[in-house]
This record gives sequence, structure tokens and C-alpha cells, in this order.
Amino acid sequence: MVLSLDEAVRTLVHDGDTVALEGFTHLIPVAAGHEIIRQGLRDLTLVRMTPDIVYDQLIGAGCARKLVFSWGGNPGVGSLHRFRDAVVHGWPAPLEIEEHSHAGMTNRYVAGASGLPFAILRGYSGTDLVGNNPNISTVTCPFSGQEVAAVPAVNPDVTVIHAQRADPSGNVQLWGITGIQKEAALAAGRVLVTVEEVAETLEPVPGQVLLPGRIVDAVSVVPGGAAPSYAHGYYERDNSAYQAWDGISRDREAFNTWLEEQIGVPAAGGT
Amino acid sequence: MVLSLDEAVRTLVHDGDTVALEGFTHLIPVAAGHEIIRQGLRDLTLVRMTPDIVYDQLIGAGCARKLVFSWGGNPGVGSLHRFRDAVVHGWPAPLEIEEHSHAGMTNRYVAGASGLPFAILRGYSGTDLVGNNPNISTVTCPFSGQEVAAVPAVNPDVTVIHAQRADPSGNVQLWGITGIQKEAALAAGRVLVTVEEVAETLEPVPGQVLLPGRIVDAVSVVPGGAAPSYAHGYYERDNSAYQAWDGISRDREAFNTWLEEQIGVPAAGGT
Amino acid sequence: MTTVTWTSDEIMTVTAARALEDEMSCFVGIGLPSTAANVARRTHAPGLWMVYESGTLGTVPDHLPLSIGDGVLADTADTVVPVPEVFNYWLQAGRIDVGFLGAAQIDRYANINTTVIGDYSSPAIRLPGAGGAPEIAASCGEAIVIMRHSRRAFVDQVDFVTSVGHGRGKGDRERLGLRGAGPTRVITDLGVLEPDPDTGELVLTGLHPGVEVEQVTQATGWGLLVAENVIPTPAPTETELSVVRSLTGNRQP
Amino acid sequence: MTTVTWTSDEIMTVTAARALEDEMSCFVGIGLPSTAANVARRTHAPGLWMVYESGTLGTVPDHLPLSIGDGVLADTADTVVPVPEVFNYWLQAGRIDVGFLGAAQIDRYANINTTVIGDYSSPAIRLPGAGGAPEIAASCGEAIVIMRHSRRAFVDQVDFVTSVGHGRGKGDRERLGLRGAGPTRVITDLGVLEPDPDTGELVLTGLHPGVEVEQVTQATGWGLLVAENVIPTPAPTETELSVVRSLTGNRQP
Repeated sequence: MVLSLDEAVRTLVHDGDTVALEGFTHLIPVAAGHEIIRQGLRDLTLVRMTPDIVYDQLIGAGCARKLVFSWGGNPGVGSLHRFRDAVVHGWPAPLEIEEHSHAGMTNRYVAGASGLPFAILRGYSGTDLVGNNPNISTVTCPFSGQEVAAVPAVNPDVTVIHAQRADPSGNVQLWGITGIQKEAALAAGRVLVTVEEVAETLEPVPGQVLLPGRIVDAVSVVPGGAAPSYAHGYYERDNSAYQAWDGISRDREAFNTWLEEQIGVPAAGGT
Repeated sequence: MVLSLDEAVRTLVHDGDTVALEGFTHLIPVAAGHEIIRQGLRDLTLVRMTPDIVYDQLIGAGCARKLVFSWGGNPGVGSLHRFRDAVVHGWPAPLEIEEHSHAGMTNRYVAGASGLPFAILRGYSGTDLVGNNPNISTVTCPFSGQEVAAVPAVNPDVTVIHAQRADPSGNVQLWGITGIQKEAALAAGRVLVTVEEVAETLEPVPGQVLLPGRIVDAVSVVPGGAAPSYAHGYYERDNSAYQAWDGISRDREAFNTWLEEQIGVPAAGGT
Repeated sequence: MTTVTWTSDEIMTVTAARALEDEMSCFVGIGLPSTAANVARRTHAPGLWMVYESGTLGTVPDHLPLSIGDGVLADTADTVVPVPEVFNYWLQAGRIDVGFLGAAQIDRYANINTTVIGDYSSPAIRLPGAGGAPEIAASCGEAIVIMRHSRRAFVDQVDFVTSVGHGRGKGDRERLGLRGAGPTRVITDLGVLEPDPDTGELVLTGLHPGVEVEQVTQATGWGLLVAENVIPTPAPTETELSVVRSLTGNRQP
Repeated sequence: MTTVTWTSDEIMTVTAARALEDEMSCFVGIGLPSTAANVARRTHAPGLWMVYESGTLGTVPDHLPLSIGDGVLADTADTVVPVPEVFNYWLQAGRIDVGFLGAAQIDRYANINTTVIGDYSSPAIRLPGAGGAPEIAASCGEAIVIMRHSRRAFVDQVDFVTSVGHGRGKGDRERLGLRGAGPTRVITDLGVLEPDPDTGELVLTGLHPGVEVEQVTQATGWGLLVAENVIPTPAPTETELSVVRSLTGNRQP
């Protein structure tokens, strides 16, 4: 149950998988993302509501074939330049995209967690998202005749999240802004959780989400594994790292240097 | 915001309303139900997943025109005899029923809380509930072609719940088994909450549900208002009262005596 | 010399407990199922993961709860989730291995009635209704039915299908989109019935100590098929009985 | 003699803050909207109920959050709910009075683009995308757009409709089933635009101090209609500016 991050990624994530590394500006599983880059995984379909700098890094490193998302940016800073470069110029590889609204992605995870083939919501009506994404449709209420939007469930092969604590049985506890992590984990075929620490017993915390160990495949102890995002009660967001990423990511050469120096892997594309 | 129970019921509940007094064996709003009987409200459509003895009392007292539910029993004891008598013999008045499964009722509340006209679920397939309830239908997944069940949203005119605490702004805090109360409150046009106590500030409790004051129309301080059910952290279930109800409710005369002596209102029907 | 004796509730409870395997997840109702699950957890299945429909996941009560929403379930659970989550994220998503069902009536294909005796619109007896049962029968990996054997309860066709067992026979569950295996055994005070793998029809496969096949067929309202090899239920052990009795507070009769 | 001066961000922020009424519920994004809402709460609208899409309901941060999921939002909220609840139970259910939107492009009917500049399949510029915006524009009681005025941003027709404003004119929102009023004002660094009640087309209705009508029409990529009675924006008060500056950490320029 408790594995090294290296072993957990090797065991649970495979080339071609659909992978969700979820987190809503809080508890982003950055260290796990870096390990995926390090292991040279390829052809991943990356799923996330809010792809941020770790997704920019995965895309720039050439791990992704496709991105399924609702808002891709550097939160509080600006755009994701590796993402842009992949979409606009196909560097280092073409990136297929499927985009939704937050409301749509949220409900795709809820449907995935619920064992339903699709979800309904009031959304998308009149937007150009509809015509550009075959995974947005409508159904008609059999009672009122009202038409509502429909989106298919998302069921990642693997969901990766970061949490504050786990116990030796793999029960996982996270708190603060809990985002969509519960649904992303329940929707997945396999679940990898990096945690700040393992504790013998998990003292209840107000507002916590507890994921029972039986839905968790591996726990890896990675203190600081969410940095430069934050872990409520453990450490703060390193805002300067987000700002610095803007400069690094604008330039392919600077990115390649970052990749080699910080992650220890060769660049995926020339400049 | 904080009103006497008498005034809160008078202000928020009207003849002919659709009323949900929710609670899942825990925090049943019994005192509020008795006040509804006392005020002689009539033609109510009562909604609840698990109508128990307070619904038996409301039905026996002649308050209800219709019951929408998924399991009607005396939890841990047996059947509801006033409910039976109303359905089988129309005493003291005929009772229309609309019945669902728990999964269906749950999702009706979720749809109601979500502002959706209906909900989808995997359920009901092959059961005789389908043919006997026009509020059970199907929709087809526009992506996979799979058929799933559909039920309309439920949006009570008034939802009544009992909670441990509120603050003077009407923020309501409940914990322990939280059931379907959040969704039942959010689905309603008006919300009445009886509480054990009002506190200046609500100290967070693990596992709590907090209902923001802006969705609560009235709070009434009714210590013990959930008895003979229980309030986690305040008092235990009075199991003998549930057992005693079996005897009282089997007999119309015993029930009428109970109604006069315990609630102080005349019986609704002869025996 | 000691003679071990037991009540019909006790043999049903012990037989049901034995059907639960360690580490299974189990959707538990109040009454015999709750006792059975708690006996299993205290004997051969310490890792049994009990879920009550009130939202208590992985609960380990130190005494039997009075209702499916008893406070002891919340106090001892891994986590308590709202009711929508227990039905949508856990039951509907297929995460529960085994669910218990009771019944007022059951038919030869293990379809279950907990709604009405008689006609739905003017019933002779009004029962509590569906509760969680239709989706427990649909979505758990398998369902175990516990009920007393009588011709009134074991009928050729139920008055109302509250929960689908095996429909009108093999293939019906698939056709209806029901994803679990449905009722895999019916445990009564006389023995055990299981669906024939080819037809879905219930067959007598187990007999409790001291019960004759004829007693069971006479207590069944259709021509009950009997397996070639009917397995005798091993008598409850002293350990099993003492655990049952410590939970229920009953003394040996 | 003191001359009060301000930046274009400050006049936009103050104008947006003034649009918020006390006790309103407000869906807040990061940047100017967050500053505006927090200014309003510290001045004329102490009961403003701020919701961030990370699930923090009724939050009262003591400093501006760095992101919509900043820890200070959770620490000071009435309650933190999971993301599905904020979108389904709060936004979709119509419980939010006003939502803020930014835009890369806006058109004469206040339709909004935050997705791509150029063709969707081979864009000139790829923007972050929709996020919460389509449903904020659809379901909030009303939406307020904040963005800088330029011919590049204020275009006759947006390259991509990420969020629907008033469609192709009056009646389109109803036809599309959008339940809120949509964008009721567009606050820029030059002035304020509001949809004509009869046509849904944006009309210049407010001018910030020192700005001429012609500046606005020249910065707009279509023939902008000008209201008969254009209301001059009152200059920011010293209180307003000092609150803005204490929040943003900026000194007076």
C-alpha cells in the first residue's frame, strides 16, 4: 500500500493511459507529475479541470497526446506557454484538446464516481464549445420537456492526488479546499495518493474528506509534494515560483534547460 | 430569523403545501411535526425518504393528502399503522401515495437542490414501481446509448429539519449522520430549522454540514425537538417510545387518545 | 453431556454470517443482517467493511445499532458521507460486494416484494416499501436474502416486484441492465436456496440440522426443486452462538 | 491643494465595487473582481457574501487571495463545499446574485471570448478557456464584465463564444434557456456600457472622469451607440482609493 513514488508511478501509470492529476490550486500533485516526466511516459491523455504549471511541464516534456480540461492557465499569473506552444505550433508534439466548462468537467467526474454513463447540467447553451466538442450534447427531461446539457462520465485509468495524511491502511485524509479530488479518485480505475505524512491514526479535522483505503491503490510519502502549490496546515503557496514559471515557460530553450536541470531528463523537442 | 416554533410554523407552512420534514433516523424534526398537527394544517403533500412515527402521527391526525416516500416504517420496530390504515381503509382520510426507492428519492432531492428539472440514476429497472408511478421514467445516454432511470426533481414548498446548533444569523450546523438534510433544505422554497441551541459562534465540528443563513428562513430553539429520535452529542434515541408507538398506533382509539392528550388536539376521524 | 441448541433466528444469523468473506464490503440493514454482519466481523471476517445506508462507511459498532442511522455507526465509522454519496458513489458505482435483503414475499426466481400484499391500488396489507432494496438487488456484487420459510412468503409469483431477483429466468438481469449477480442465496430458518446457474430458478441446496427436505418443500408455495446434493448446514459452533448472544443480549433458550 | 489621481485599474475596481449591493451574493474571480468585491465589503457593502469557485462560501479574507483556491479563503469562509456543490447547488440553482467575468474579446451583444483568438482549430492565440464563465454568465442573477477598452478587445463579433451575453439580441437568452439577466454592465478603464433594454446591444452609459465619448467610440470595434444621458462616474473617494491600495499593496502613483 505504501510505496516509493518511483515504484508507485511505475506500477500504476502506463503509456497511453488517461491520467487525472487533480487539485484546485490547493494540494496539486506536482511531485508525482515530475516523476511521470522522469519516467518518460508517453501518449497520455491528461485530464484536469484546471491544468496549471505541472500540466504545462508534462505537455512541454512531451508526455501528453491529448488534454481534456476546462481552464488552462497559470493561476493568478497568466497563460500557460508550453500548452499554447503545443496547441498553436505543435511543439514538442501536437496536442489534441477537448474542452469543457468547469460545470461540465465537474459533472463528468461526478458521473464517473457514480457509475453513470453521463451527467446532466444546465450549461453550454449557445456557446461555441458545443459545436467544437462532440462530448457535449443534450437530453430532454421526460417530465417537463426541458432540454438540458449532457456530458459523458470521465473515468481516468489513474487519478493522482496529493493529500495531507494517510494511515498505514491507505485511508487518506485531506482538508481545506477539497475541490474535486474525491470524485476524481472515485471515478478512476486506479488511485495514487502522495501525502505529506503517514500517521498511525487520522485525527478527524473539520471539513475533511476521507477516502477509504479500499479505493486507494498506492500511497507515497512525499513531504512538500504539492509545492509550489500549498498544503493547508503544512506550507504556503510559493507564489514566486508561479511567477518565475511565466518566464521559463515562454522560451523553449529556457524550458529545456529547466527540464534537464530540475527534472533530470533530456528535452523532448528541439527549439 | 429566530422565531418561536409556533410563529415559524404559522409563517412558513400553509394548507396545501408540499412539506418535507427530513432526517434519517437522526435529528428527526418531531416537535415541528407536532406543531403542524397542533395548528391543524390540512391537505399537505408530505415528502420524505423514511417517513416514520412523526409522519404516522401527521397522517393519523388528518394533515396529509398525499405521501411521497421510499420507505415508510417504524425504524427497528415494524410497520406504521396509521399509514397502513390510511392507505388500506382511508382512515381518517384517503392518502394518495407516490413511492420511489431510496436511490430515486435521494436523487430527486439532489436535482431539486441543483436547479435541475430531473435526475438520472441506475435504478428501478424491472420493478413494479415503474408502472405504478408516472414519476419514474427513462432517458437514453446520448453518447453510449445506454438507458438509465429518470425521476423529476422534488422542490418542497417548505423543508423542516432539526439541527444541533444555529448562530444568530441563522447559519445552521449539524453533524453525525447528516443524511439528506442539506439537499432537502437547498431544494425547498422555504426552510425552517429547529435547533437544540443558538450559539454566538459555531465552533467547527468534524463531519459537520453547515447551512448558510441565507438559505434558512427561520430558526426555532426547541431543545429536545428531535426526541424520541436522537441528536448526536445531545441526547440518545428513546427506543421505548418507538416500541410504545407500535401499540398506540395499532388502535384508532388509542391513537385518538394520544392525539388529545399528547398534542392537545381533537381527533380527526371517528373510530 | 452438553446439548447445543439454538433458535431459528440464530441458525439463520450464523448461516448468513458464514456467507460473508473477510475484506468484503457489505451493505447492511437492521435486524438479522446487521447481527449476521457483526457476527462475521467478530469471528472469521475481521476485515469485513460494513456500510449502512445512512452513510456510515466502514463502521465497527461495539453493540448492535437500533436503527440504520444509530449514533454508534457514525462514531465508529471510517467516514460518514451524505446519503446521496452512499447511494451514488458507493452502491450505484458497484463498490459493494454483498447486500442483504429481507422480504415479505419471494418467488421462484427470487424476485422480492416488500411493498404490498394484494393489489397495489387497494392492498390487503401495506408494507414499508422499497427503501434501498431495488438498487441493492441491482448493484451489489451479489445479494443475500434472509427470511423465514412459509407458503405465504415463498410464493409462485410475488404480488409486487419491489426488487428484481432473476426476473422470469436466466438472461433477464442482463436484459434489464442489472449489473450485480442478484440473489445468490436465500437463507431461511429451514435451509438455503440458490438459483440454478442455467435457469435462475431457486433450488434447495442446503438444509439446517434436524430439518427434512419435505419440511422445506411443504413450506414453499411452488414445486421447489431440490439439488442432487443438499449440503447439511454445520451446526453453529459454541463460539458463533456466544457471539450472536452477546450481541443480541439473548440467553441460550 | 491635493489632487486625487488614480490608475485605470483603480477606477475600474472602484466602479465595479460600487455596482455591488450590500447582502448580495457574489461569484468572485481572481484579479480586479476579487479586489472590487473586497473593496465593496470594506466600504458600502459589509454584508456582501463572496463565493469563490473553489467552494469557499461566505468568505471574508483579510488580504487578497493569490488564487481562487487560496488558503485564506478556506480559513475565513462560512463553509467550504466540494467543487460539485458550488457549481450545482449554488451557481446552477440560481443562488448567486452577481458574477464577475473578464474577457479577451467582447462583442456588441456582450458575448464573451476567453478561448482562442483566430480559428479554433488553428488559433493565433490560445487563451485559458472557459473555466466557470459560461455558467456564471448563464445562471447568476446578473453578470458584470470588467476589461480594458481597445479595438482589439471590443470587436463586432467574437472569434469564439465562450460565454453567452445577449446572443444576437433581445430574446436570445430566453430562447437558449439562460436564466440570469446576463451582462448588465461592462466596466472598462474608460467608462461603462450597458445593454439596451430593447435590443440587447451595448450602449455607452457612463464615462470615467477625464474621458471623452470619442475616446470610447474610437476604442470600440463597432459603431458604439451612446446613451442620450451619459452619466459621469464620480471620482474615486479618498476612502475608496485607500482601501483599494491597502488591499493591492500599491501606493498612489
